[in-house]
Amino acid sequence: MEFSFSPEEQKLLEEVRAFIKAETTDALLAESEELGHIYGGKEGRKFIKKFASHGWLTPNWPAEYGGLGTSATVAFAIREEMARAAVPLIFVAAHMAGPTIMHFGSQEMKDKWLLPIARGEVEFCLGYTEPQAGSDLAALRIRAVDKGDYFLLNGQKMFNTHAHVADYHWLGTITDPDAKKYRGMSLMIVDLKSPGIDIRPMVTMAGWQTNEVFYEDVKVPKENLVGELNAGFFYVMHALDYERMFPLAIYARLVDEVIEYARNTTVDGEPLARNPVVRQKLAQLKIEIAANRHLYYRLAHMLDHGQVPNYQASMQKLFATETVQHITNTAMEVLGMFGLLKKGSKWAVLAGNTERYYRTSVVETIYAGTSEIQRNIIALRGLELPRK
Amino acid sequence: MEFSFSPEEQKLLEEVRAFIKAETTDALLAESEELGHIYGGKEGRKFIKKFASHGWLTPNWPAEYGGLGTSATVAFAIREEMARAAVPLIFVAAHMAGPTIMHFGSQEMKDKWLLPIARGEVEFCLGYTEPQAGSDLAALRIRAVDKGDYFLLNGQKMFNTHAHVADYHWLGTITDPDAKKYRGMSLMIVDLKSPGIDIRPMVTMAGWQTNEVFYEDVKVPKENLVGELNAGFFYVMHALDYERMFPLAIYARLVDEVIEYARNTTVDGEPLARNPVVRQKLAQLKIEIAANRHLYYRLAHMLDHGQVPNYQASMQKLFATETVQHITNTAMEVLGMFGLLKKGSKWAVLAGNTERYYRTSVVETIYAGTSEIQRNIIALRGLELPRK
Amino acid sequence: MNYDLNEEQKMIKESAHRFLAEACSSDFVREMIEDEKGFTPEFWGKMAELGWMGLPFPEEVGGAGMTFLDLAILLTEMGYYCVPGPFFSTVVLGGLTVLEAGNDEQKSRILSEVAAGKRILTLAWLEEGGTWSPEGIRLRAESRDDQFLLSGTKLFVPDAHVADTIVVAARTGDAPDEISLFEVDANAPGVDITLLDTLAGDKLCEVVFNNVKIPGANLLGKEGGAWPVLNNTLLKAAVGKAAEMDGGSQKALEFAVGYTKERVQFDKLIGTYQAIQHHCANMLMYADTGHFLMAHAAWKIAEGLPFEEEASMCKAWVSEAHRKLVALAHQVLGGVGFMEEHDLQLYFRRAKTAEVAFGDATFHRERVAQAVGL
Amino acid sequence: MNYDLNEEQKMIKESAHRFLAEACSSDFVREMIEDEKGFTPEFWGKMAELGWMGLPFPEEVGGAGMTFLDLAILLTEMGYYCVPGPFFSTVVLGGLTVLEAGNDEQKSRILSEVAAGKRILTLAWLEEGGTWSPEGIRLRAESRDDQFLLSGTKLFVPDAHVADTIVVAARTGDAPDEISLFEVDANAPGVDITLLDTLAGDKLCEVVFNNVKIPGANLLGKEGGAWPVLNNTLLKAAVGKAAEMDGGSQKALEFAVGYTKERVQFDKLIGTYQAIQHHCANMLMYADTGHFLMAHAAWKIAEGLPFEEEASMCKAWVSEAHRKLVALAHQVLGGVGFMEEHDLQLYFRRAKTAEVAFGDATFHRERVAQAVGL
Repeated sequence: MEFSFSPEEQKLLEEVRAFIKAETTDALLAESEELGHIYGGKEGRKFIKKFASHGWLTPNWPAEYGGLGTSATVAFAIREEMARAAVPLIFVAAHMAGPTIMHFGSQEMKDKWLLPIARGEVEFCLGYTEPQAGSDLAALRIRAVDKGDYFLLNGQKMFNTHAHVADYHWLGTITDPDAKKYRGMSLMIVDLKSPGIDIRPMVTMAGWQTNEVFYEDVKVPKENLVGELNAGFFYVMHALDYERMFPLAIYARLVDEVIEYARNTTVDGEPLARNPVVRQKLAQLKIEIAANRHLYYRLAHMLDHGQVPNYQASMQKLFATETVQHITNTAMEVLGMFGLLKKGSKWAVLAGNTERYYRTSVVETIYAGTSEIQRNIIALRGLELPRK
Repeated sequence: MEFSFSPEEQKLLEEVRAFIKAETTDALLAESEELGHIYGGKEGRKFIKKFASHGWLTPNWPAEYGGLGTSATVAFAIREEMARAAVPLIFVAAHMAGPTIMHFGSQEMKDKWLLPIARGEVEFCLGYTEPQAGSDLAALRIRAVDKGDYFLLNGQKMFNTHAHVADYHWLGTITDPDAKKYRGMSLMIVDLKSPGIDIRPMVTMAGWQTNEVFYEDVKVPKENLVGELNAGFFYVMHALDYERMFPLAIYARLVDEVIEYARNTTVDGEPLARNPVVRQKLAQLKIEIAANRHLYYRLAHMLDHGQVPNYQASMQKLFATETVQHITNTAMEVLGMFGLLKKGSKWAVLAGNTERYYRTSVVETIYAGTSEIQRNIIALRGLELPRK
Repeated sequence: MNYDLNEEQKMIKESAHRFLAEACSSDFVREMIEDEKGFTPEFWGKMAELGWMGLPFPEEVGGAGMTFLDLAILLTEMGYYCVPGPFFSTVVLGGLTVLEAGNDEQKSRILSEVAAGKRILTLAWLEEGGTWSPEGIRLRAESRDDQFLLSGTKLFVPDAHVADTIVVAARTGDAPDEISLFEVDANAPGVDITLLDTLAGDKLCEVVFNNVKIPGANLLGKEGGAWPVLNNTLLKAAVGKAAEMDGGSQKALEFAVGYTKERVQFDKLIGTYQAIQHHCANMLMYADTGHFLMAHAAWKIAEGLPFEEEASMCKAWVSEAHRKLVALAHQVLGGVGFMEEHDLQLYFRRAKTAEVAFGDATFHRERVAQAVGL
Repeated sequence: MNYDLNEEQKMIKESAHRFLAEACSSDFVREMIEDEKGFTPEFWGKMAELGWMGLPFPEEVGGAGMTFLDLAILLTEMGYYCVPGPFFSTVVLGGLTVLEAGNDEQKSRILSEVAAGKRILTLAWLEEGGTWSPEGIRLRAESRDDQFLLSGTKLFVPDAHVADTIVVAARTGDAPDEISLFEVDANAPGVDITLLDTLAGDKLCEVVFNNVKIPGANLLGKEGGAWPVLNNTLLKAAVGKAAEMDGGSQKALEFAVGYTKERVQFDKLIGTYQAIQHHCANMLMYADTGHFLMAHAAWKIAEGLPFEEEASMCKAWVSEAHRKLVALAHQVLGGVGFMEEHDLQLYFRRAKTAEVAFGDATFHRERVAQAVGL
């Protein structure tokens, strides 16, 4: 066992940290906050291209596809650093679509997409969820009909976050409606500027936008099919084991800010930080953050040792997101009435972030597999409890 | 709404309290502790007969059957008092079998059993659970075969607490093995001294005894069948709504004792009672006890208003037993190392009760319907969530 | 023991339910969150017509002479519908304080106008460095001739920006609890009110007093003796807030339970999944326990019995139970409930606001500890 | 970053697993709970033969020169099998203290005998009114000529009744942390040992010292300077206890998961019920997080890095997580698990004992608070 980074890893991470510190401008942060994520706006795209030029967007990819050939651990650590700097985007292109293309895509597809992805030039958005298909991905209805040189798509997606700023849709679509569940779905890459696509905003209670995406007679070139026809469900499931990684750091930083606040704030004549109940609560959060960090780096360890994370990925997602809600709620408790004040309000503390994070955190235990689904996976896959 | 007892109710309760105070001798308490419950031993039987002679064992029964015709509220309040006095037995005869006989028994059965029950002269024990039938009562296997003038019983019961000290078994048995589930079970009263009954102790981790009961060619007179043949499951379910009532008071008293302990104990130079974290924990227990008391008296209220408790009984059982475990665990936390000491050990505090209650409390969320079953009932019956 | 509402309470509940279903739609609630004032004169007038403004005040001053428990029933319905506007500030915070602290002239003058819907009140007690303790009140009222001079800043004063009268808790001596209450004209020179921007879009204000002159006659109650009154009001307000949460719990429960009966995943209604069933069971348990603890405290207040312990038990429990209940509703509703468009978010915002208001769970557990002899 | 055991650790784990499966049956464990001594010389001798007694001590004194992490791996297996006897007292409490505080002569003399299985140690630090703070140590060691005179009562001293040597923390001055450590012969005149009766049937003792004479040479370390050493030992012991709980968690998880695959209710294996699945998922989450926090703290100790924060994080988390895990196992096993006959109760008893030992969750969270700058 070994709980520290190697000297080379540390050196690389220091460079990343220095870069982030220098390049995370107020303009970038403001834009990211407005959009809800770093990618999409002018500042974000600029930042990411520069960042990616060091190979840091896809550090564990082979050099031929724009990576540095590092360990997965480094990739995880870089993402932790980004999150801590409040630019915590999970890049659909670099971190979800890219690895699937690398595993299952044709050589043509790899050649066409991987370098631009690694360079941060293109960004995808996930196109899985539909109104009737949330946790249950097998309930997809959107149809892609084979028209010879192209697929013709009709249907609707929902909760497709990022669609209004991304370039391509990483789309799950039914290609064989007569097949048994899970056997008639394919993955394809769709240019979001294609005629027939209508993206409509859905506003979340956190303030940021997700989207409904309507497809009406949208043509998708055959070459944009990922891997085999009707194998999409398998690819998605496979990818999930790689995708679920929640570095938590922006929320971890909130805890540090609240600790600092507690040290500097006197309530009823006593510094908050001397209040034993407050101390217990904040210490507990630090412990949960430490526990999550282990669940997180275990995933990297597994990848670096040729193992495929399985229930371990579900556990990390579950634990991280429940920790997130514990963090935001505790922060609100410590701040008391001041926690209720929004960014920009007179008397707001900690830049009003707590209130905003508190609202955002509601979705954490819901998106990308609810806590209930994750617990099912842990029991069934991790402990092999009986299905029937 | 009204959250106090009427003057007449208060008067009666004061008499009960005075009686309990006078009659709860050390000998009785020692015997009860040894047996795990008040009934069965010499002291217990003596106490109960005297207690019952006032009508207090079955206060809400009509006078003709040995009751006082009081409200259910009074019956609940008396049981709360008994529990607080550390003689917290739920009498199977008076509180489970009796009401069912009153509702569904023949006139002959009522005449034969109700008065002796009300007088505390006979005690039953529950005979539901079998090795394969715990939560799932429909899985009973014990068979009663109709032999003309009697039933012939063969089979095995398990976890039948009280069987070694009670007089009669309140037995659920299969009378029609070909019937659909729930339709072939009957209830009967079986003399535990009948030839062919073998009672074997099962020792619990709390130290007290429950039992396996083996039936081999046991003859049960036909007149001991309760109500209709094959209607047993219905009676049991019906009775459950009346039976689930958990006054909590012996554990509630433990909280008061721990509060007293905290006031009188200095740790690291500070009285425990001044420790803000301890204060939070103990206050929380008092709140949960108050909440449980409402769930408890709501059941009495419903009975007194001609309603049948339904999910409300499940909720009270669930909440009470989770509170119990919260109480015993918190008490252990407050006592620290001293909580580990058993009754009789040098340096034991609070008579070593905490350690014992902590072990006993494990079964609370399991027996008489697990917490999982109670939550199912609340959802399905209380909120009418879909079954299919 | 009786857990049923009486006939009068049932009437209050049903008529409020009917009226608010009509008058207080989700659209209206959302509009009022955006609206700077946070209510409309029409809506206010209709509530006054129904007699709500005077409900807990004696008939002599134009009130309905009903009890705090009756008021709590009404607040429950208001919570169910997320009623906007300064009702709570006026009737609970300002009104009950005046009723307890004021002399006959003050009560008659102020409360009759309140009951008629013609005067909006609020109460200013919190300041920067304090929660709910007499020590936290530092704003000074200096006695000068026949007047008092107020200087200082109050925070989180609900609805001050639309209030006619602000009841202000101010320090009139150096002993920890030398606190006095004053009737202050919200439009008096030197009173400067700034609306704060909050999670729930409720209208909390900063109120700055710059040498505001208060006539001596505006002292409410005995000089330096206001802490017990203020403490009582805030405890009652805590119970009143728990009543609102009780209503909110009912609504959130309805959202969740309704959804379990229509949403299908993996070919089954989600209500058939045990995890969802248990979430809903826990919600109902939170709702029922919260309801009873609230009703018990409100009943004690109504009966004129000591209510400190029950009030703090109620607020400690409901603060957390209600938040957890709403969180479970979110978990059941999934992505749909996270959308701005769904009303559940309104309840989420109010749940946290109500949790903090008048002392959170930790605060009230400490009070319970005191009450049970710790 | 590496979450795998190294080859040596895997060997320790596997050989311990094999040996204990044979030598430490449930019957043996139950017998030792009833047994007054709590272990047998045969069992002790076999463990010594395997080199366990000297595992963390340097080779110069007959030890194996392995790390604290290696020791933690062994303790995990011991926890899995509920190993009885004074191993923890001897090697962790007594041994590591002597290793850190003792001079060369003391280390060589005491630890070589420990490594050979010929000397049993324990550590006496708790007293009636204290937990784990220097102020809690009131037992006095008076310097008299070339001796020290010990008077006072130590409580909850594990295995003192079978120990050869008791390492005693005593007060040698009035400043709060003027604490010294002494090597005390357990059979010395004036040492009076009474076995206490405990939840887990582990052997905790009262040890009364009546003017016990200690040669000056038996001072371990600097007079008055023992607190940092003692504090370190107790933190290491906390991590070691968490390692035992780690093993206990594995066992309880196996009990529960095994039962879900055989027990049928309502015509289905109970493992198919979502409520049971989620209980088991939570158990695994507690087990994995506990394991990592324990391993991290043990690794820090092994590497000679500062470990206060990680050790307290570990003990705070595992104390509660392990108890909750065992409670979930009980819930899954139902009535069967409540029977004395089922081994789960052994783990239940040990879980609570381990939770309290060397500081419970509240205690260690407070330490974490200090470590993170609160």
